[in-house]
Amino acid sequence: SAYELTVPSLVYRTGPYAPSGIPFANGYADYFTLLNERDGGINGAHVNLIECETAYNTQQGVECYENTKGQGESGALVYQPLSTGISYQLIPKAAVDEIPIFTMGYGRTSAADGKVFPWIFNPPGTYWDVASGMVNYAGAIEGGLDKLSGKTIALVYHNSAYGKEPIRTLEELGKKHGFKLELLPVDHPGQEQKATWLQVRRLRPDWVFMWGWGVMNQVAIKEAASIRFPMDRFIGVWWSGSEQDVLPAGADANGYLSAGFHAPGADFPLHQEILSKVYDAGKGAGDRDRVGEVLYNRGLIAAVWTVEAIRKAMEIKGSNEIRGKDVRDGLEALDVSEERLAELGLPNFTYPVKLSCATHSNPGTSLIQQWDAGAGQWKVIATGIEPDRSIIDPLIAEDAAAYAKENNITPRECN
Amino acid sequence: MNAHVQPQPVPGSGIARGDVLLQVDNVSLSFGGVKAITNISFDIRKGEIRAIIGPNGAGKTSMLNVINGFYHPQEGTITWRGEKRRKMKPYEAASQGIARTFQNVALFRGMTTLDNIMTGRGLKMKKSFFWQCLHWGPALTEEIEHRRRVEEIIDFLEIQAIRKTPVGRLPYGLQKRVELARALAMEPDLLLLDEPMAGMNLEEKEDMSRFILDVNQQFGTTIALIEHDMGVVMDLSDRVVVLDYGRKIADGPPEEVQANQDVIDAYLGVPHG
Amino acid sequence: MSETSAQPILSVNNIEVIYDHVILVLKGVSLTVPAGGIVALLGANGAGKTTTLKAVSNLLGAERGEVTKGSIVFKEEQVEALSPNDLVRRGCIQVMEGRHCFGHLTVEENLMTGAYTRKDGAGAVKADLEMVYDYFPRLRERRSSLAGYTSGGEQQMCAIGRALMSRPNMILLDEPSMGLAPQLVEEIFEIVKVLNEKEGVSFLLAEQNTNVALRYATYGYILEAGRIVLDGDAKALRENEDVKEFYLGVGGEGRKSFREVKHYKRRKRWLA
Amino acid sequence: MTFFIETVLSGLMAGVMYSLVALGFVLIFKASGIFNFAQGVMCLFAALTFVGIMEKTGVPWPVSFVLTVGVMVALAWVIERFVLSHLVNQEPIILFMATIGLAYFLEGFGDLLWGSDVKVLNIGLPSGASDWMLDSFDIYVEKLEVVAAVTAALLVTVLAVFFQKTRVGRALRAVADDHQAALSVGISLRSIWVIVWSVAGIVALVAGIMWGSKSGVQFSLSLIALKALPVLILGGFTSIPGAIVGGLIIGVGEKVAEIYVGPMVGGAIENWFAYMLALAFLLVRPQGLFGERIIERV
Amino acid sequence: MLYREAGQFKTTYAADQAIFPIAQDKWVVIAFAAIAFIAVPFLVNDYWTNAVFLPLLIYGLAALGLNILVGYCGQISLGTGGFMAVGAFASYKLMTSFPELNIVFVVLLSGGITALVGVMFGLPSLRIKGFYLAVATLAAQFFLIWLFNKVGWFYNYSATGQISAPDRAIFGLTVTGPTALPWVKYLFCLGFLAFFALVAKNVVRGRIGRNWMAIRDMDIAAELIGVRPLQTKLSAFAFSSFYVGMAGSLLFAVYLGAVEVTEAFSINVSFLVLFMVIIGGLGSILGSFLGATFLVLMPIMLKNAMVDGMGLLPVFAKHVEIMLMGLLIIFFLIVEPHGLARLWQITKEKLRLWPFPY
Ligand SMILES: Nc1ncnc2c1ncn2[C@@H]1O[C@H](COP(=O)(O)OP(=O)(O)OP(=O)(O)O)[C@@H](O)[C@H]1O
Ligand SMILES: Nc1ncnc2c1ncn2[C@@H]1O[C@H](COP(=O)(O)OP(=O)(O)OP(=O)(O)O)[C@@H](O)[C@H]1O
Ligand SMILES: [Mg+2]
Ligand SMILES: [Mg+2]
Repeated sequence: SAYELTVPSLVYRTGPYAPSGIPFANGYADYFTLLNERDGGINGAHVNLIECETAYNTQQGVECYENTKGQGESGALVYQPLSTGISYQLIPKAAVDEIPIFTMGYGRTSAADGKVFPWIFNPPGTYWDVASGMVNYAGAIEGGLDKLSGKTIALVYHNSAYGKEPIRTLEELGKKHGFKLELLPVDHPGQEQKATWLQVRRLRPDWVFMWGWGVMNQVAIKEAASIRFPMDRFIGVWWSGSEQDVLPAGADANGYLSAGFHAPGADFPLHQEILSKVYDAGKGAGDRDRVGEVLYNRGLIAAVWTVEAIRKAMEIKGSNEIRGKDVRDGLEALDVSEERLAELGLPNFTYPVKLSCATHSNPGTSLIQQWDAGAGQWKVIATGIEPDRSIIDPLIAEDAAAYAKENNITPRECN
Repeated sequence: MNAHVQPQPVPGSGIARGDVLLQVDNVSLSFGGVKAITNISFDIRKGEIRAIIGPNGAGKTSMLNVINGFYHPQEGTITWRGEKRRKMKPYEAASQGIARTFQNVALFRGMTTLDNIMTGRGLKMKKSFFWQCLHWGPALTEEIEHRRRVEEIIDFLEIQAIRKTPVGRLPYGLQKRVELARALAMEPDLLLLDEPMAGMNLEEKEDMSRFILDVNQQFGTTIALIEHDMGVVMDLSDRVVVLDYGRKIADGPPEEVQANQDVIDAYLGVPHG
Repeated sequence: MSETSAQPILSVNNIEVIYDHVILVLKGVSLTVPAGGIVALLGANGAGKTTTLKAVSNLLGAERGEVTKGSIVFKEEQVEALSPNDLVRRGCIQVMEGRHCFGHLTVEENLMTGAYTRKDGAGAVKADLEMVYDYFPRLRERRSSLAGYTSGGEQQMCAIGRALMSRPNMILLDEPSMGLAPQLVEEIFEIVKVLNEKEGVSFLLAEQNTNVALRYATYGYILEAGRIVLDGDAKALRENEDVKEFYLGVGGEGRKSFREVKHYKRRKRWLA
Repeated sequence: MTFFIETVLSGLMAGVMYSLVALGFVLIFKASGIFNFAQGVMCLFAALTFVGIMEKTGVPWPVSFVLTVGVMVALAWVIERFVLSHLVNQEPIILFMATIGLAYFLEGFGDLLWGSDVKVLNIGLPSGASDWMLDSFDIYVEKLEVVAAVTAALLVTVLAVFFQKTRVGRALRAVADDHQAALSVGISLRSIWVIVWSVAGIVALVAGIMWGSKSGVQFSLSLIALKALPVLILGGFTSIPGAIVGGLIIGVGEKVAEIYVGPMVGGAIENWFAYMLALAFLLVRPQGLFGERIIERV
Repeated sequence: MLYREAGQFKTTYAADQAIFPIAQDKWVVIAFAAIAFIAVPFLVNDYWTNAVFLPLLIYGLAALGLNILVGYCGQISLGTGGFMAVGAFASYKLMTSFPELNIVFVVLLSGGITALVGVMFGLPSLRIKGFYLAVATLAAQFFLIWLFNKVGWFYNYSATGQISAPDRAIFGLTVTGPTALPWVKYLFCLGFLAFFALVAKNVVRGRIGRNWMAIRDMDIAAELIGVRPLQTKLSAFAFSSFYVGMAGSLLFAVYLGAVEVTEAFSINVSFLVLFMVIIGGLGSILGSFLGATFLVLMPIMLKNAMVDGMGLLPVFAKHVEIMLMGLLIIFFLIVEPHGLARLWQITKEKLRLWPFPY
């Protein structure tokens, strides 16, 4: 029998964050189902996707990791931990077990430095990229970054590692562009944000950025509406911009902005194929009508990039018999151009990604989407927003260096 | 027997048999509206058995609570071993040699008889936390030393059989006995007994009386006794103080008190024999 | 067994009680209470009196104890299966050993809970409340203070009064005299007598004060280590030499002083 | 100044929302001495059922409300039958543990039944700022919370009267004091408990609806319990008015702290501040503001 | 008649004071320990260590500590998560500030520091009792977590406040960090647990232990016979926190290797450990372990049984698992409210009487 590829999928379909976890998991699963159904896997090697429920809890994540990492002939090829907590867990382990960790748009930002974090990959962008991207968008709307000086940006963030990620970048950018940064942490779970939004009312910021998660998003959007904060000055990071986040607020949420790195919606060839080949065959992971939701698409693109990396790995190794470390090479050689995306049925879906030994995150370009409550869907209103490398790269280098020092890692050479 | 269970000399001791051990002067105690005790004075002499009797709600238990520092009287003073006593915490009273049993049994329900009695020795055990952790060397020898004394009390009260039983399961009467044992383990100078024989049948009262007398005679322990069984009171006590509605209505030797008309009206009802 | 003429209101047939699935406490106890009778249950500590009463009133469950053998019949009805409140509704109530007042309720509220099962209107309840206050004037004085703060005896009165409030026709009294002043003990038993004669209430009382108990009871059982070892008319028991010596304390030559009691005194047990 | 008033006002409002949850705890504790850990999950479960029924059957919300009440009563019955009745006369902490088992079960059961997605709850309760207040005084008051306040006020008056004055109310307090004694005077623990847990279930439903229409119905709803706990101890486990007053104090306290002290120390202090505040009160009154005195007597 | 103490007469009180007065018990325990120390290390792999044994041992230690406080001294605490966090961050600071400090001392010191913090938060217990205290201790939980999340000094000002444990070795064997071998980690934790279980056992059967229990069962009476409430309660808080602190330190350094405070030491941890104590048996050393075993193993077993065994969907299995956990908790409480340890004891009593019914 052909070589079987083991791809674990750590999901959280239960617990406080399940609403965001479910669509992602479905997108991720459906793509592999499609491959197995349509072309019998990757290059003919059947993919065994092992879902493991973490409930977004670190210890259950560890259990899942240990449980799945050795399974199948190939062993686990790559992990998508789907939680900052679990990612930080696995970062040290990955090097030892030689399994790459693909933290797509989350996890530890400085992992973008492939010299210090050989096993961690976080394309297509980091929190610092998108933070900078949001600032640039704000600048554009204000009519030029220089116009930001004297302005106030409030950051409403989930009071945890994840939420704190952008602070440093925003502070730096604040210094550079002369805007004032107000920090408004919200404790988990965040059902009660009166104080936060009263402060917003008092500070009267020109912009509100949000690093929210779970119920915090819904409440924040509702509160913002209640105090009549202009929705088109309120930008959430890409984990605060799904249908689930805006629906409870109903019409109030109209005009709310959020960042992203891929298009919403189901009108792409790939989606149609999934609907016809997977859902019509009754093999779909979720509800048919939720295919194309923002987080579904995110799961989907995660799967696509993963698979491309696996293909690369096979190509490099010259055989299907790959293991985790080969996939790592695959990831470092990952190059998904717009043409390739088109071939895959995702034209103009996301930005081209090209990784290397040194850069484990690229391109860092983001887009801004806006919620149209009437139509009940997200609309992309700005694309190709580039981060401010001059600020971010030094920060990454610094943080990576600190980590290397603390865990006495000697950064490897990349030629 | 048990000669070594003699109360150890405490600062300010050296009081001979017959001298005043504890003096209560014009003590008054009230709770909000309720006047539990009004202006009561009496004394307890070393080595005697002093009975406190009176109708229900007269203030007997409250009196004991005042004596061992659980209640703090609004007025009046208490003189212990000739020293006027400041407002003190109950555990201080205990460390000064006042032990006590309770009307509604107050044993440590979760612990075995043995452990309950051992707690009574707590004040006498000094070994440091460190040794306790090892439960070895000094700590162990100390533990065993005290265990021996406790065992003597256990034999003395004839409760060997229930040594290891959780007290919660014991029938009422035995619980009272264990409580007495716990109090004895403290080797007190003054032993306060609050209705030690309530809920006992004659046979058991006889035994209990025996124990109380032995304690009093052999260890020279002074005893203040609350009891509703006049037979017991008359036979055991040297002097009796009678309370009614928080007031003292009589004080003196049993026969005298028993004959006192006020006492008969307030308390005894029919003359008792 | 009892050869009283009146047909029994309560009969306990050879019951066995086990606590915690392991501790066997009653080893086949049988007794009957004739309608309108006062039956005394005597015995040393730990004999099983309380357990017997709780078995009847079905309060054992709350102590993880259970009746494993035998049957209990109250008013021609098997009652082991009933819940305690069913029994109260049927007119059988227990006064528990050791007071068990509701500490956070006032004395009066405590008494009122006694009337919980009654349906005969506020007026009647009010009247009975007054009756109880007449029995125990002390309670009237303390009516509005939290039961938890009242004295031992006051609580005892409260517990008994509470039971009276339910207008029962059978009362299980567990050590009513405990902690009560002498004249009050007499009073309590007088009350028992009155209720028994006027209202025809039947009583099963576990009592340590054998003296009084046998004076008021019509019939008595003596319990030792979970077995009935002796029973008979109160008069007969009062005459019984063993009972005299070990329960009434009136040996040959009148009451002997507690001081005379010898330490090595031989214990009498009816069965080894 | 207006801003301070605004702060206090929304503190009061938030407080009322907490009280709604705390109320459920108080009911059960007062009536059986059980610290019901499952209260939060009950809110979630009730709200889930409520929306679930509407979504599945499309009935108008009043119908769904009635049905849900039915479900909660049934639940109360089941709980009594299969859990509490076996644990009569156990120490409070054991019963507490049992309610934890309950919480687990309900959590799993609710998810299984209704799924873990966010459910939009909209029964036409007013939401958003009260325009009148905002325009005329520039003070921001959430309409929804005004509704909540009124509801809470009603609930509290009714329940308080029920407990203090009625015969059943007295029985409930008796049970809380001493299960066995309560049994002995013929109080039926069974019916008492079913009543109380039903009422608590209904209160949970109300609370669930209020919170649910803010954030949508989802798992996190069960976590509002944590917001209710400081309210609970501050007001006193056994006092229904305490639940309200406690809520108000906590609400105002934490908001003022968060807004005026928070920024100096980095924010997000309201959670622990609420508890610290309660703690401070307890040091003065160990039984909470209105709780029953802890009887210490030998 | 497998289980008889008949014929085992104690000639000295010393013998009677022994940990296991009954020989069978002693042998069972010794055998058990032998297996745990000698056999298991050869069998464990990454999965067993990281997913099963480490959490088991570490939570066992925490439960033990909490049991001292709740089970023996009767002071319910929900601050466990916070105190574990203290342990964790203490060891992080120690490890990073004194790289040459031996890991064993790191753990012990962390425990000590936690003990101090524990005493501080124990002070209110003098006035506040029961569930009031329980809820009040949540103040500790929330405050500590907030502190470690906010004050950069604790996490050396790293970008996100995550802390990760550098490698440390003992006898040349790495104990912490990713390269540590499973059996080393396992033995390291087991060692701590075994030793301190013994210590705990000793303390609770001595004077201090009795005073704790006295306070628990009836604080007023205890005070009236000379037990000093403040001293006693605080000593319990200190002792318990010491254990909890060590558990936190091990959890961070040996088990997880990297933690985010808001997540790894959240209030759920506080509850979890309390559940272990109650389910296992209040006031029982053995109970602490049984409780930990139950709450750590049961979910994993259920999961594996349902997902790998019956091939159910993970998510469905998860829901069922949660429900079953709830039902099991209730079931055990009904069978024996005083916890698994008591259940075991009763079984023994039955065995003792076997084959006679009573
Ligand atoms: N802590 C308290 N708060 C309020 N009232 C109290 C308190 N302690 C005692 N009392 C009241 O003081 C009076 C005397 O109580 P005490 O317990 O001393 O009576 P007693 O003489 O022991 O009666 P008994 O023989 O029934 O035990 C009683 O009326 C009681 O209600
Ligand atoms: N809850 C319980 N669990 C285990 N054993 C118990 C329990 N309650 C009572 N017992 C045992 O049952 C036996 C009888 O107890 P019971 O209380 O019925 O005796 P009693 O005759 O009422 O004694 P007393 O006159 O002291 O009240 C005692 O040996 C006691 O140890
Ligand atoms: Mg008294
Ligand atoms: Mg009895």
